[in-house]
Parts: sequence; structure tokens; C-alpha cells
Amino acid sequence: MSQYRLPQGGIVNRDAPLSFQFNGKTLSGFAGDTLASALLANGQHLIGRSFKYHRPRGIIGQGAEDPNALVQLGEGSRTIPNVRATQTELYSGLVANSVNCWPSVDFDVMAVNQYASRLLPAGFYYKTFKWPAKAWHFYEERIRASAGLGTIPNEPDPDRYEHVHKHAEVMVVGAGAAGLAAALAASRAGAQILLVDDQAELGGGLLAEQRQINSMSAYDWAKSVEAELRDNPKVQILTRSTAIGYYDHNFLTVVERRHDHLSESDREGVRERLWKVRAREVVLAQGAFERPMIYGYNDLPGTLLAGAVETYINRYAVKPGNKAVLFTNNDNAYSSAMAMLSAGMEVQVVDSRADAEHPLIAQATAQGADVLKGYVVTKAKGGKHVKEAVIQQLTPDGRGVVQDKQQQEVDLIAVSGGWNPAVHLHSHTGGKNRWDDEKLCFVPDSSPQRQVSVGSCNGSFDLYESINEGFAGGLSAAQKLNSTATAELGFIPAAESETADMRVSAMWLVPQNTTPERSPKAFVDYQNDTSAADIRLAVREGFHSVEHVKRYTAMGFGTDQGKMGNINGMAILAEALGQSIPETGTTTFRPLYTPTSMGAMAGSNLDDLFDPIRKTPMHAWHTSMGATWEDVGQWKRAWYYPDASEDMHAATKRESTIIHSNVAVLDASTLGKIDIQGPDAAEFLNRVYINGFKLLKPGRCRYGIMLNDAGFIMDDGVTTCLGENHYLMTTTTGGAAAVLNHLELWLQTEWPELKVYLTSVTDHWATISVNGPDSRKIVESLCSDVDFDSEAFPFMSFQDGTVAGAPCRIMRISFSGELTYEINVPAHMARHVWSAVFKAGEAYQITPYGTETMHIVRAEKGFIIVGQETDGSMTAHDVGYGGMFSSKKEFIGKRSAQRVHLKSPERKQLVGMKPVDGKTVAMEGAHILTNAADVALLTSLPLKEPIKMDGHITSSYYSPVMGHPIALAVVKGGQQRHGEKVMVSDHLGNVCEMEICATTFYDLEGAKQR
Amino acid sequence: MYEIDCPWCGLRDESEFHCTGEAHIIRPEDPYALDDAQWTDYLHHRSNPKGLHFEQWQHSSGCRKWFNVARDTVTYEIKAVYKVDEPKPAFLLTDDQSANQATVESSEVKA
Amino acid sequence: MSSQTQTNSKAVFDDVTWESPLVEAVAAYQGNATEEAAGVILQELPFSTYLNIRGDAEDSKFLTAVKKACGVEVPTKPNTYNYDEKTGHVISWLSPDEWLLIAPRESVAKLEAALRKGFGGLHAAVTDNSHGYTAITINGKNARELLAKGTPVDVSVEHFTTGDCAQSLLAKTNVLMWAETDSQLGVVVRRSFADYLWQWLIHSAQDFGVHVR
Amino acid sequence: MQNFSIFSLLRNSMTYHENWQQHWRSPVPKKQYDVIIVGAGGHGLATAYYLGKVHGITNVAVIEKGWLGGGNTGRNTTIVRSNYLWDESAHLYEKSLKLWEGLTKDINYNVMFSQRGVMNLAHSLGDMREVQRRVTANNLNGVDAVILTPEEISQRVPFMKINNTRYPVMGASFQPRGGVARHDAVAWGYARACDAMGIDIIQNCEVLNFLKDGDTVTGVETTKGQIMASKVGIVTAGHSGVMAEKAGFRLPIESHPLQALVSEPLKPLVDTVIMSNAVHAYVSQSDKGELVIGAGIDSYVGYGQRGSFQVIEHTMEAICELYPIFRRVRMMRQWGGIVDTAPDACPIISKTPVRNLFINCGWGTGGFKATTGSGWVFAHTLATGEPHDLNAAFSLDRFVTGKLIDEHGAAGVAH
Repeated sequence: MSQYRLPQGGIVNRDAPLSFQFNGKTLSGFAGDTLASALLANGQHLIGRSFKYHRPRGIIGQGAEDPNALVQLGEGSRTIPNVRATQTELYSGLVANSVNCWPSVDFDVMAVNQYASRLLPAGFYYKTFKWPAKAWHFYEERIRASAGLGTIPNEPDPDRYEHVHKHAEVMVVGAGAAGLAAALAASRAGAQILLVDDQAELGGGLLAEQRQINSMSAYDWAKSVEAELRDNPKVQILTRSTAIGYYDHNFLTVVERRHDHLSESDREGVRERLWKVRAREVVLAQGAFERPMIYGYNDLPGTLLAGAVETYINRYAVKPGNKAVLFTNNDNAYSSAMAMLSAGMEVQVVDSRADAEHPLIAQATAQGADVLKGYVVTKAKGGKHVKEAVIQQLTPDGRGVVQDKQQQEVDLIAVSGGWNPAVHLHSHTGGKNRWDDEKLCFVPDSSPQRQVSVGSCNGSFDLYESINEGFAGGLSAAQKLNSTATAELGFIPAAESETADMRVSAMWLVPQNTTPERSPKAFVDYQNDTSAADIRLAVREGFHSVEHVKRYTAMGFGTDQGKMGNINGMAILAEALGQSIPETGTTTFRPLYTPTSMGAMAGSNLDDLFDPIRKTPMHAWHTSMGATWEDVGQWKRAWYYPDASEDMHAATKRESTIIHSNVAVLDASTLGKIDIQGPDAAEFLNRVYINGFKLLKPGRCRYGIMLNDAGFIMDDGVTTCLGENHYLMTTTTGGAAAVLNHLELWLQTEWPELKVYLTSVTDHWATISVNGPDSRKIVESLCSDVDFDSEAFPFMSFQDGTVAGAPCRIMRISFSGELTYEINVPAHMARHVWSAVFKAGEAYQITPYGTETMHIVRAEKGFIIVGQETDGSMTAHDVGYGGMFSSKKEFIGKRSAQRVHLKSPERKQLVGMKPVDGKTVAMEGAHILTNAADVALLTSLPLKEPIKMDGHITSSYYSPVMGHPIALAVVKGGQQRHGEKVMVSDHLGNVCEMEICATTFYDLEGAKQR
Repeated sequence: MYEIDCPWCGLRDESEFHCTGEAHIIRPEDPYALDDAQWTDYLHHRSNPKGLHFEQWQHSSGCRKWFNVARDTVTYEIKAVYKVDEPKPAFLLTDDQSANQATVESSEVKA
Repeated sequence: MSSQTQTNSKAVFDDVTWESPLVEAVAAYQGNATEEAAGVILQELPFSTYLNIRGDAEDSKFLTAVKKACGVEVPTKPNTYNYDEKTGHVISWLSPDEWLLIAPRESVAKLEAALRKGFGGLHAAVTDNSHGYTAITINGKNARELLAKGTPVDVSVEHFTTGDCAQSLLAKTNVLMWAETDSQLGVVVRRSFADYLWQWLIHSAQDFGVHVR
Repeated sequence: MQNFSIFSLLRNSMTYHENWQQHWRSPVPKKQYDVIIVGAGGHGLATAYYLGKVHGITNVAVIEKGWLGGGNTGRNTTIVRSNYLWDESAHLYEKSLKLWEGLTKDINYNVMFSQRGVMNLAHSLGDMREVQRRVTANNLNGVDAVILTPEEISQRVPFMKINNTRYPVMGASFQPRGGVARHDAVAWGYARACDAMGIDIIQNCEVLNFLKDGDTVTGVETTKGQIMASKVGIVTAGHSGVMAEKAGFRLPIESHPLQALVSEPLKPLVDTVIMSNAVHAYVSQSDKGELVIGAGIDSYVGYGQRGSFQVIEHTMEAICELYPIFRRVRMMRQWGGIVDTAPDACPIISKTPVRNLFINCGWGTGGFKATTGSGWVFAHTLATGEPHDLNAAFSLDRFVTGKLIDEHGAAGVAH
């Protein structure tokens, strides 16, 4: 066992040794160790290198506050960059490597930066790397290569993550002394509780506490409270779980680490679970972070926070050194001195307070600590580990140091600059903080949320005071839910404990014989190498707001987000500005409390579950026919049906030929369908469509265009009058949800007096669209109770009928321009009818067709597709449907359509286009040049000056039935330019001459569809 | 992440709702009596206040009804939830606001 | 709520083959545990009748018309349902003027006609949406934990008990959830989203052990 | 103004950097200026800079209620591109891009403009049509743009999941000259250059009201007293509605939270900017090594500089789906800006109903990339009293005439 592991004590499991690897060396620790405590047990302090100067960095803290102890954990697809050794439970087979150093952490090439550190102050990169003009890319390459800490895994993550919703009456964050007391009170008061703690074991600081509570050891008391809580079914406890974000109305996110503490081979199931908690009341008990002391080379490995040293000794049975200096400005740190003494270490206490007086000081002195009052450590010496502490006496006014120095040989400097309450979660939703001049820290003040902070995160650092405050906080939370609730603690925490009213006096920056600029670098942000001199430089250059200083010096920008040094930095800034700390203020506390994996924040909605795949009843049939698919919103639609030898062009050529010659079938089930019932149904339709619907008789259908209130086209579709006061509206696939919302918004908020009800029936009906000259024969052969004679069953009408045994609605609506019978069948029976149609059509070479062919044939007829011919900026006039504009009635968009620009002649209007050479299929999105001569400029891109354009091609295909390519386009003043030849250019720079023509190419009179 | 008290379904998570902009924007009785500038005031201009805002929300994944919410756009506190046909809650209005609310209400009552 | 015995997701009625939206999914996405060991038991209830009813809850004529037509009181308390053991009819509250009547497959025509007749001069409406939905029962000791992975509604036993229903999000689709007993719940989902939701349920229940009945 | 270069850095390191002067003064405001600019964000400072540099007007005050560069300039995802669809937008954003290319030299301040290319992914046929239309229009408007095939995308971003995913990547528009810049440096660089021309930047000074003579603006009432000017320009982004109300006119603007988040610093891997409108997420990697990720806006009006978790959740789903190797990478910090969006997602750089009072707002989620061009055209508008050709189309009264420039209309979902 190494000389740093204490022979007894701590709560590590000594008969469960665990071997692990650090930078290729095999070491060992115990179950219950963190990677940090195990490394310290092996005398390994040096972990990594700092960001800018690549100075050696060692373990300094015990949890989320540590800016230095970052490692690349694990290898291959399970590697995680920038993991904190202080937050990593040890497991057998753990592999960790230092980050941001090459070739090794001991011999890092980039360490040369330290010697150039005078050339690299804060913000140096704004001042240089500017010559020659375009050279930034060259410098950036090298800067980026040296930037960043860990590396991103190069294989996809094999693990699973998930989200869970949780509702809690009282949520307690943190299970230290205050948190346990709060949960105990709420539990006894009968509330339903969620208790969350980021450690594997409940207790927090109690796990390293030597004092007694309720006449038992702090550890035993913690275990007794835990036992009572676990016995109460209304209490849920989450360990290894961190509350990472506090959002409005008491919504908190908690990430539970489920198996990162196990060896890789033992891991199974979900790796991390994100709890989405809605709590009626929240009690925050997250504790506090210790502040460092800011003196020359205070960043050398072997420098630790005093509280962390106490924890390593008492909880992990590891002494981080043998001969220590404890440099403090407060009474609290003396318990750390006693811990070191009890571990057999030599301790020299350097207390900046000449007038330091407290029972703990007497106890420490009695146990052998030598205490120097009114002294400071001005500098630490050492290379990759601290070797000496330079101690000097403060001048009587405390603002300077006397000349002579004491040099003390040490292998550990424990520092304590006072404590910062963890006000992060309190502040996430705009909670205010107040500066406490006596405790020298920011404490939580008001908050818009139903929350209370208790214990040291509220500035109540004394153990017994925080138990009282925790219990009171938990009870008051429970009483807010049930005013009659009561609870008793059952004992009085040592009222006049000798550790009460501990004091602290300011020592934000240790004075030196010279100015901070000329003395050894004193670090405020250990990860980003921000020194006190950098803060003063920022002020000198005009950066006075704390936000400016933070951004200019990168203070608090690291992965610890300034948990350790930010307040010291703000104090140094206040001093430089001649202001108080409250006047200088803090930077903004933001989620995430501690870095959290993207996988946990994303959850399980990945791969096919990323977004629903909506399927029509015939989905499996399309797959069996080898359909290729197209995403249309959340729907999958069959795009085309290639046989073995066909590409898209060949397949659509076949499909669009047979639709005109024989018969072809489209699955149109994805269109939106809205059932409209009520005495004011017709009036309602009149108000939302540009054309009139009051005269539409039962059994008849009518095409309508819908504008938004700004007068632009938002959707179109056919509406059928099913009976008196009963209509069925269809919408585009993509527009279905938006149209239903649009209609409901107007109905509920603007026209509540209209008696009409809307119900979506999109999924109730499947739509089998049978197109082509032979369509009638096929449908007629399957339906004996409908008279198919074109007088009895004319175009744009519908009949109820039984098709292949199923009760259907047959509609004579056509989007292909061919004779079409659209069979609407209740969805469960759709496959049955679909198969019957195909069986009946075999003799006529019946063929399925997809959206690509649908696009071609509707373009042959000049039918628009909302969202392709239109883009939210087109009016009904622009697409040639001005005639449908009813002059008699008011409708949505009509007033806006009268605005000047919406009637101007130079607007883009829908036209047909065909290539002059009769062969070239123009690209969709190709643009029409205003001046044909500009074509000559297109040889050398990018153009020096923009050239004028008159519009673009919205749809473009080869049309087998026409024997030449056809296109639809929107062109300035297009309706008056038929016959004109224009030049068209696409994104590849191809140019072709095309002729503007009417939008309808095929069956101009529309005889076929009748 | 808001929690909104739907007038019918009670307290529900924000993910079930959708905000569709400012409330109490009354469609002019006769749009054609307005010139384009006045029409634009109705169509596009919004108060967009930094503070108390009366807005429309839809319980899109629940009962699908619209309702109004009075919310502070800085602290995100929801001060009141009320139905579409109800006036702005009086306790939230300053004196002059409640004065012009009275006039607005009278014009809002349709024939 | 399970208003009829389980028939598999493909069946023939009056010589017409009916297919539920989960005919492929039930085959493709199997459970990973026996019924006894499973923490979650999933089962589709295909081919029920789903009639959407709209009307004025304050109009007693409307309420009595519905009661007369289907034998179940119209629930006026938000997010509750009424269930008639005898007929297997259920009416769930959807919104202040909207309800969903769920009944056995074969009673759709009779019920729709009776309702329409009852509504005569009233401003009320009935719409057949039977083929637009399917239902999935979610039973077992981990049923509520599974739902909590996908819906923000509090589905704990204390707050979502027999007689309660709620429209909300489940994963990325809208559903109508109902609680029958402590360990028997279910969802009604739109047909085109059913395949996705089944996949999500199977994926999210794998750690509890899921059995498909 | 001390010149910044490697030589001045060397010289000052001799004296331990004690002799660097402040980049900008914090002067007591004068009583009278030629021009007052309300808002010392990127656009406000750029306006002042070009007023001085191009139009020789330096008797200018830039008044800021907080700390300069503290609004959206200091909290955006730093993307710079000009591949917009409509001619008017493309011309204005291209003007900005050309100014970006010379900015570091112009203001002698390294804004670290890194032209590493910007990719807009297409996940459906509808997206591909939009890409083809936009890239064609870009080329004809003098904007460099090409369409990348899935294979070409894979070569540049090998770790992107292109296939067997819910919405496969079918292609992308790519603008090689697009990229990212260091946002704080833009505000600080402009501020320093303005100060050097004698322009006063007055921080911690809130405009409480506008002073008027009839319908003409004559100055502003501030927390530091009255300051008069013959022309006033409002450049307050998310707070434009608040300012307009004080000045007595209304805007077609709503201010929404726009959230973003950043990962821990990592060794460089993402060398270009990747945007995906369909799945609402975009990502680039900063020079410090952080993955900078942007989300969509929250649907409600919000001045709290924070948004709802569901937006972050959806963005993380999109990033984890597109880049499976990122799932174990850890996010460090999330925040929000206040973006003023107009109904057609285009800016308003225009005269207002109040004479000599001009407004520059409505930039929505696209403000940072336009900082230079916006300042340049607004300086012209303030100096001459009339909009420049580049911003004439972005007038307030376009909402009255209906001549909207709808930048988010083009991506409507088809059939």
C-alpha cells in the first residue's frame, strides 16, 4: 500500500482493490475511491496541462469545481473527453489519459508557451495574427491545433439514453446535512418527495465529518436519516444524479448516471437517464465551493483546497502530502489542519488575519499545528510539483508585505480563501443574489420561482445551523402544500457548538513586493490561465463591466465555469475599478450546472424514432412492389416504382404513359381531410376560401384556394358537399395540420357565433385514385350500386357506393387531368379494396404510380402545387386564379389582397415554359434572365455585379405524352409574355432558351377528365 | 419550461401548448373603410411589450382550445389565464388601461 | 375499456378483409419477456367504433339525446370517461364541446344513426372516425413508468386513476390516454402514427421486460 | 489609438503590458451631437464607424443602456454568410460579406473572420428544390454558392450520418466564402475605431424618452440627462418595440428568445459550418475548440434572454442524430438572446413616422452576419436622410404596400 494511503479510516472498501490505468501506468485504488483520490493515494498529483501556457496542472478540488483534474476517460467508442477525475467513481479496468499535452503530461512540447507568457497576455490574439491581410486562415490552423482539451470519440456511441417525466410535491436538491434534514422534515410532514444527490452515497460533507450529530457520528446520523427516508414509500431517492438545469415554473432537469461507475463489461441498459421534473416546491441544498488563495504560482500541482484535503483524508483515507502549509483567511480551515495532523502530517498554518481568534485555532495548536497570524504565502516554488512556500508578514495595514521572507519546504499547500454558496440553480431563472459583507460571499436573495435555499448554499456554513435551516426549509415547503402538516426534528443540534460563528476576512489577492504585473503569475482561472494581472490589463484597456472582463480574459469560460475563482476575479476587478464587489456584480449563472452528455439531453428519440414515420394503409404493399420513398412532412409517400432495370426517368416515363393510355393508381391517403358540420358550415367555407360555396349542392365538389390574412396563398383543395350542412374539405399533405389550426383559430377567437364543427378525418379515409381512360370500367366492375353514366355521375361530383364489398365514397375529382374515380374507403378495408382494384385492372395493365409521375401529369394540365409553385409570397391572381375571387362576400385575405403591391403588374405570374430545342429538360429552380445578353457574363463566377432576373422554374419534367419537356414557372408580368423566348440559367451554369406559353399543355379543354 | 393552467384541462406542461401571438386584436368591423396604413396596423403591428403581455395560447396536444394568458415577458411569470371571450383581468390593468378597455369592450359586442 | 375480446390485427367481416394499422408492427416488433415475467404487457384492440361527438354541454336536450342513443352519461368533468359494462360503450371527454364514443365494431351504424336522429334540430354533430384510430392497452406493474417516459401528464397512481383520461403527447404523437385500474391503462392513437408509437413502446419498455399479447 | 501588431505586443511585453491605453473612453455625454445612435451593439457601433469613416461625421454619440456588445452581438452563434434567396437580401448580405473580408485590416483589430464555408443541408425533395432555386439565384446575384452531393458532404464531414436515418441528407447548398467570426472582437474592434475618430460611446446610459419638436425628433432623455441631436438612429434589436413605443409609433416586430449552447473545448474536428433548417440545428467549432450549436426560436415573446428546455431537447436530438459520435461529448453552457423578427423574416432599415428618427431592426436570427453591411447602409441613411439602394426595399412601409421579402416562405412543404 503506497505511503499516501492511510492504514485505517475513510469509507473506502479496503477488501475490494481495483486496478486501473493512468497514462499507461497500472495503479490501484479501492472501491469507494474517485479516480482523483486513487491517483492521490499513488502520489500522482500531475494530471494535465493548462489551456494557454500549458503549465502543469494537478488535482485541486473534490468535485464539480475542479478546473484541473481533466482526463480522457476510456477508449474507442466509449471514450469521453474532459471528464473530471474528482467526479469519476473508480472501477476496475478504468483507463484514463491526460489531455491537451504532447508527447506526455510530464514533457509537453507546448509548455514552451510558459516562457513566452509575457508575450501572451489576455486578448493577445486580438492584437496580432493580422498580417498579411488574408493570412488569418494560416494562423488559425495552428491555433486550432493547439486548442481544445480532450478529443471527440471517432466511433458512434453504442450506449442508450432516455428521458423520464417526474412530478414531485417537494424536490430536495443535495443530500448533505441540510438536504437530509429538509427531506426528513418534508417526509415526516407527509409530503411526496424527490431527493437528488450527485454522489453514490447520501451524506455529502457528512461523509468526511468527524463531529457528532444527535450523539452519534455524522456518518451514522446520515445513515439513520437515509433509512427513515427509504422506509417512506412517498420518498424517491436518486443517487449519482445531478440537477443540471432549473427552468421556469419549477421545471428542473436531473441527469442520472446509471452505469458509468461499472467496468465496461458489466454495463448494460440505459447509460444516462434525464429526469424532467416538475416540482410544486423546491428546496436547494447543494452546499458551497471553497475559494483558492491568489499568490505567485498558486497553480503548481500539490496545491489543494483545504476542504478537499480534509475530504481526501477523512472520506478516502488518503493524505495528499506529508509536510503541508495551510494558507487561510478563515476559521473553518482549521478543521482541515486537524485532519492533516491526525493523518500524521506536519502542518504550518499561515493565517492572513493578525487578530485570528477561535476555539478551533486553539484545538489545532494543541494538536501540534504551528500558526503564524498576520502572515501570507506570497509565492510557491517548484516545477511539476510544489517544493517550497515563501511566507511573508503583512504590513500593519494589511495592504503590503514586509521584505523578509521565510522559505518552508513543503509537498502540499492547502488553501482556503473562504466559501462561495452554490447559487447556480437559484439563479438560472433570474433569481437575484445579495452580497453578504460579513460572510464575504453572494447569498441567494429573491426568486420568481417557488424555491428556498438552505444550508451552506444559503451562506449558513455551520453544520448545526444548516441542519436547523434545512429542517425548517423542508417543513415550510411541505406546509405550503398542506398547511396543517407538522414535523419534529427530535433533537436540538448542538446549540452552542464550539464551531459556531466562524469568521473570515478578505484576502482576494495576496499583496506582493511589486505590482501584480511584475510579480510571479497569480492565477484566478487555472484552466484558461487567467491571472490577476490579466484582469488589471483588461481594466486598463477599458473593459470595466464584469461581463467584458470575463470575455476578454476568458475568466470562468472553462469547463468548471469559474466555480472556484470567479468571485476572487470579481473582487480583483472591483479593487482595480475602485468599486465594491456588489457594485461590480457577478456574471450570469446559466444551465448546465456541470457538463452533461448530449446523448442524455437528447434521450431515446433517435434513428427511426427521431420523428414519427406516418404510414398509409397501403404502405406495406408499396414496399412489396419495390417503391422508392419520398418524405413529405412526416409521411412516407411512394415516389416511383422502378423495376429491376429502371432508373427514376425510365420508371416515371412508363407510369406517366400508361396513365394516359390505360389506367394507373395513386395512393392519395396522405391528403388532409376535415369533416365540417353545422348550419353555418357554408358561411364558414365562404369566409375561408376566395370563391363562393353557398350554392354548392349536396353531391357536388368544388376546388377552392385559401389565403392567409396577409392575402397570400396558404393552401388549396377540393371541398365536397356531403349533405345539408355537411362538407368534407381536403387540404395538401403538408398543409393539413396548419390548415386545421388556421380554421380553428378563426372559429374560436374571431367567429365564436358561427355554428359549425370541424373534425379531422384524415386517417379514417384511405384514398385510392384510379386514373386513365379505363378507370371507369375497372371501378364499375367492382361497384354495382352506383350508376356510372356521366350524366348521373358527372365530373366534380361524388356517389356513395359499395366497392368490392366495402362502403365507399367515389369522387370524380382529377389531379391527373385524366378520367379519374377516387375511391375513398374506410382505412381498415383499404388494402382489401386496393387489391380488388388491381385484380380487376389486370386486363388493362393497371399500374401503380408515385408522387413523381403525379407531379408530371398535373404539370401537363398546369395544375399548381401549393408550396412548389407558391412560396408564401404568391396571390391567387399571380397563379391565374384571379377569376375565382368572389366580389360579393368577405373572406380572409381579401382586404390584404387589395394592397398596392399585390395588384401591381410587375408581380411574378404563373406561366408554362417549353425548351426551344424541344429536348432540354430545365432544372427546377433555374432562373429566367431579364436580359438575354447577360448569358455571356455567366462564364466566370462569382459575378462581379448581380444580373437581373425575371423569375424561376418551379416545376420541370419530360412529358412522354407531349413528346417534349414541359415546365411551369413564375415570371414578371408572365401572363402578357406568352410566345416570348427567354434565356434560362441553372445552378450548374447550364443555359437554354425557352418559350413562355400557356400553363396547360395536355387536353386543353379538359374533356378527358369529364 | 412553462406550466400553463388550461381553463379546462388544468395545469399542463408547456410542450402541450403553442403560442400564436398577441391577444385582443379585434378584426375591424369593415376592413374596406380602412386605408392600407390602418389595415397594416391591424395586420402586422404588435405591442411586443417588455413586461405584461396578453397573448393567445392553444392547448394543441390537449383539448385543442384557444385561451388567453397574461404573462410577464421578462420574468416569464404567468399572471392570469382566461377565456378568449373574457376581457383582460381588471386586477392587472392600470387605471388608464382599464378605461380604454371599457370603450373597447363596448365596440367588441357585436350586433 | 377493453370492449371486446382480442382478435388479431387481420380479420374478415362480411367477406371484407380488415387490417389494423399494426398488422406489420405487431409481427415486426416482438416483446422480450414472457407474460409472467414482463413488467409491461402490450396488446392492440383493433377495429373498435370511434364516434366523435360535438355539442353544447349546457344543453340538457343534447345530453339526454346522447344518453338515449348509447346508454352512457356524457362526462362533463374535464378529462374523465364514463363506461357502461353491459354495452361496452365508453364516452371520453375531449374538450368542453367534444367527446369520443368508443364501442364495439359492429354497433357503429346503429349508434351513428341514433345519435343523428337524437340531434335533430340541435347544434350538435357526430362524425365516424372508427378507421382513423386504434387502441393499445398498456398493462403490468411498469405500465405507468413506461408512460412517464413519454408524456408530461402526471400518470402516477395518485393523480391518474380509474375514470381518468387525458389527451396529451406520448413520445412524438398526440394520444388519448385512459386509466382503467392501477396497472391497466391504454392509449387511443391515430392510425397513421400507430406503427411509430408501437415501435416506441417496445423500445422504451425493453428494460422492464415487455410481452406482446 | 495605439496600433495593434506583433511589434506593439513585443514592445509592451518589455514593460509588463502596463502601458496599453483603453480601447475606448467612457466620456461624459455632450449636450449636442450631429447624430445619436441608440444601442451600442455590433450594428450600432458599425453604423457610427461608417458615419465617421465614409461620411466624415464624427460628432456622434452611441448610447448604450448596459455594456457595449452586451446584447445579441455577445450571444449569437457567430455565423457569417450571404446565400439568401431574394435579390434584395442577397445584395445586402453580400455587401456585408465583402466588408467582413476587409474588416480586420480596416479597424486594425483581429475579428478572426474564418472563411471555412457554410453548408445548408437538404433532407427532402422539397428541400432540394429550395436549395437549387437559392443556389441559382445566389450565383446570378454574385454570391458564391454550389450544391454538394451527399458524397461531397461525406468527404468534408465524414462523421455526419447521411443515410439510414429518419431524414437522409440528399444534398446541401455550400457557400465557400461563408464562415464564422469572433463576435466580441467585432463590437470591441468597432468601438475602438469609433473612439479613435472622436465618437463618444456612452455606456450605462438608458434612453428613457425621445424629445420632439412637433413630429421631428430633437434628442433623447436619458438616465444621464438630456442629449440633443439633429438625427437619431434606433439600433436596439430585441428592444426595438420598446424604443418605438417611446417614440410614438408601432412596429410589425415581436421579440423572441433564441437559444444556443456550447460544448466543452475539444480538439478540432468540425472545420466548416453545418446548418439544417429541416431538423432545426446548426453547428460550428470555435477556435478554442467548443462546439457552438444554435437552435430555433421559442414561439412566445421573451425578453428574459432564456428559453424553454423543449427547444434545447429537440436541437440535441437533431445533433445526436446527424453526428452519432457527439453523443458522449458534454455540453457546458446554454443561453439565449432576444431576436426581433418581422413577419417576412427580413430587416427594417428605414425612416420612421417621426422626422429625422430612423430605425434599423428586424434582423431576427440573422443579425450577426449583417453587422458590417447593416452599419454601412444605416450610416448612409442617417448621413443623407434617404435609404441607400441596398436598403430601400427594407422600408417600414413595405408592410403597407405588401411588397414583402419573404425569406422563410420558400421552404413550404409541397403537395
